[in-house]
Amino acid sequence: MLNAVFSLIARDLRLGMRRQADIASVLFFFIIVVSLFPLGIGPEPDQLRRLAPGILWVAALLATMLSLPRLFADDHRDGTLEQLALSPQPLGLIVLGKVAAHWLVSGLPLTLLAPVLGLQFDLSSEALQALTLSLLIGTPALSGIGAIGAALTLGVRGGGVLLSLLILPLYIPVLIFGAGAVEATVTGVGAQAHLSLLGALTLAGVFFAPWPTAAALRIALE
Amino acid sequence: MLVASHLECVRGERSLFRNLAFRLDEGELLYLQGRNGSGKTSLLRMLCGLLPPAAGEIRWKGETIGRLGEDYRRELCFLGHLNAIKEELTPLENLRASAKLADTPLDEDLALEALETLGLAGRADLACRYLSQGQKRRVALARLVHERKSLWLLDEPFVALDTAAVELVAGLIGAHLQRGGLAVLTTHQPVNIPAGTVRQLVLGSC
Amino acid sequence: MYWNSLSDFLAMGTHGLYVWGSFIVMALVMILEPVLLVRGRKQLIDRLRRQLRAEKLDPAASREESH
Amino acid sequence: MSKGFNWYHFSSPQTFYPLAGKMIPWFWALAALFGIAGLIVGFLIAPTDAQQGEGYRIIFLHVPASWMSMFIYLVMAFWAALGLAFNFRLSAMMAQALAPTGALFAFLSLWTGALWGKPMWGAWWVWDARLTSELILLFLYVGFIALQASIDDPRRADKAGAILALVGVVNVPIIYFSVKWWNTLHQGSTVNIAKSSMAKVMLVGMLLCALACWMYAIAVALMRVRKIVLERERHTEWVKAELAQEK
Repeated sequence: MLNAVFSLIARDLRLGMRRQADIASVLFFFIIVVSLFPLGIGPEPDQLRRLAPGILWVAALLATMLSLPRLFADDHRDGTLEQLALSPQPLGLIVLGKVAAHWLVSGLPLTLLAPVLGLQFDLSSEALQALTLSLLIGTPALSGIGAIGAALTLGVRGGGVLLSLLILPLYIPVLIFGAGAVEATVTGVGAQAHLSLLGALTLAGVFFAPWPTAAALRIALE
Repeated sequence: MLVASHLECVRGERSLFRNLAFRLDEGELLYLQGRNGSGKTSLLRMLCGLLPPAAGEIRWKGETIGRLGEDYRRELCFLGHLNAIKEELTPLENLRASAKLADTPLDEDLALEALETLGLAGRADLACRYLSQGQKRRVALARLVHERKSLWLLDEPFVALDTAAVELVAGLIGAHLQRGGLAVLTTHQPVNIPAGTVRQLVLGSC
Repeated sequence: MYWNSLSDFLAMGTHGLYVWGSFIVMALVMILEPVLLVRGRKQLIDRLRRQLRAEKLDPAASREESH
Repeated sequence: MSKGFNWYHFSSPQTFYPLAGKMIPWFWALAALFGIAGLIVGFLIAPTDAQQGEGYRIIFLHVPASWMSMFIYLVMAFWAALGLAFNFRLSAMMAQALAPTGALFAFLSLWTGALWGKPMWGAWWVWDARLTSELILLFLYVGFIALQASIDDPRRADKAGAILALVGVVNVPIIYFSVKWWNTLHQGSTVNIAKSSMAKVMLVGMLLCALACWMYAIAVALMRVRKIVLERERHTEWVKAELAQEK
């Protein structure tokens, strides 16, 4: 059962490697959005330092959402999604594999890139650590919850915009605890509470979200 | 043994067929005939559990396929209009990936052998994007060479194939039926399948 | 009766704008919604009737169109 | 089909349609009755509030609207779950009929909240936990309506909407908790203040207004669900008969 899911993740990663453009577009979107804010807000370091966690987290969230429609759309178009639904594995597990592959291709690169961009905002080293840790814990939840929206809007016209309309409200707790964790570290309050709640959200996003996603996929395949 | 009773399919507000029933035993082939839009594909999708019927039920070995769930899907091989292959992957990678997902053991040599029987020997390591429509269909059909699932649901398997390939696939289906497998087939070209009893089901009339 | 004159009532002790602002919008919404619904219902019935008539006159065409 | 227990007959659109038609006037009457009583108590009888002056009277509109926006979302999720579990088309239609009214109440709650916030806190919009959660609830409503509007096949729209409503209803407490955690300048929720500082008459006024909004919501939802039933069942004989003798 599990090696089938791992083979699915391997297949998706190989596909991801073959289509570099998809990964690159997510990363460049993240870089561009983050670099826009100083131009809008102004160059004063202390102001940027204060806004940095929120900006970086919102940009990461939007970048993840950018790559969500493709999560199931390609498989739906070429018929592999039908085969996935008809495989002997429970569909929820298959979705978990797709979500993991999506996180490896979008969430993880964003997390590794964030500290580099944090330097643009003159963040202290401990803030950068907190930022990376919170993104590492939080981005899987973004993929897991986002998969629900991707499945619901599969093959629906105006899917991309609709997806963000459905998913952004559900992303708010992750954003609050994620950005809050960085801010708590910077102000010395300590981010233990934020990170543990973020971890809880991620567990929910990764272990509970696949079941509504699977149900939505079954409906889309009808 | 596959039994369907009182099946009804509704598309939009129109019901394509109503009170459809049939019974299929080991080693038997069911031909689905009917003009376009008569619900052949919908019936196939119902049989594999993708499309829930508006009315009626489908039983596999006495149990409804809804309750069987994964156990039913373990014995099912479905081939739709779409080839279900990834354009960026090579035929070999496609074959092995779908085999792993379907829990059918398929190592490198068996996969290459399957591709060779389908006349794709030279193209095993070429991304499917560069293959012709007919060749892509063969990659999709290559699964059937080593497929040991007992129920085959094939939607227009012969489309975009030349006569040699059609005979080859017909042979594969015949072998499957000889092994006691069941098959439900929709096709427009008249093809003789070397198999035991062949049942006919014409849609669109009732 | 708490108020001793209409003008006091309308003034709402300097908060008149806010109280009546929220009251009017809420009243407006709770009147417009049903009114629009009734109008929508009439339009729907007319449309369905027209489709029905079209179906009687030319059954084949309308079946194709609604398919 | 299902085991045919008797209320399945009741929940078929054909029997429900005329029944709803008869009930609607009663709910309108109740809504008007409670509404007038509530407004009389709230605006005419209730004394002024020590700190907030006359502006506090907006809670007779704001709190019922907030309650209704939350309550309707729960009822919507309930009908959606029922529709998903038992495949009752009517309950899915009910969920679709409730969404716009719920969204309007969420908007009204925000509007009255802003107009109440200006004299009390000095700003049209305050990032108070309850107002922020109300804004997010409005987004959830708009998402539900947008999803159902963009899917053509009614059956898929129902099921997709049902899943979104259920996912949403699970997330509402999480969102509220996280917004409350995020917000430090939290002004205690008026209702529990109400029990301590609000005079009995104010509480009565608010409950009457809430009942009025509830009756109103039922009446409007029934009207809209009848419209949806007509639209969806247009090919059935009973709708054609209904259309023929409709005035």
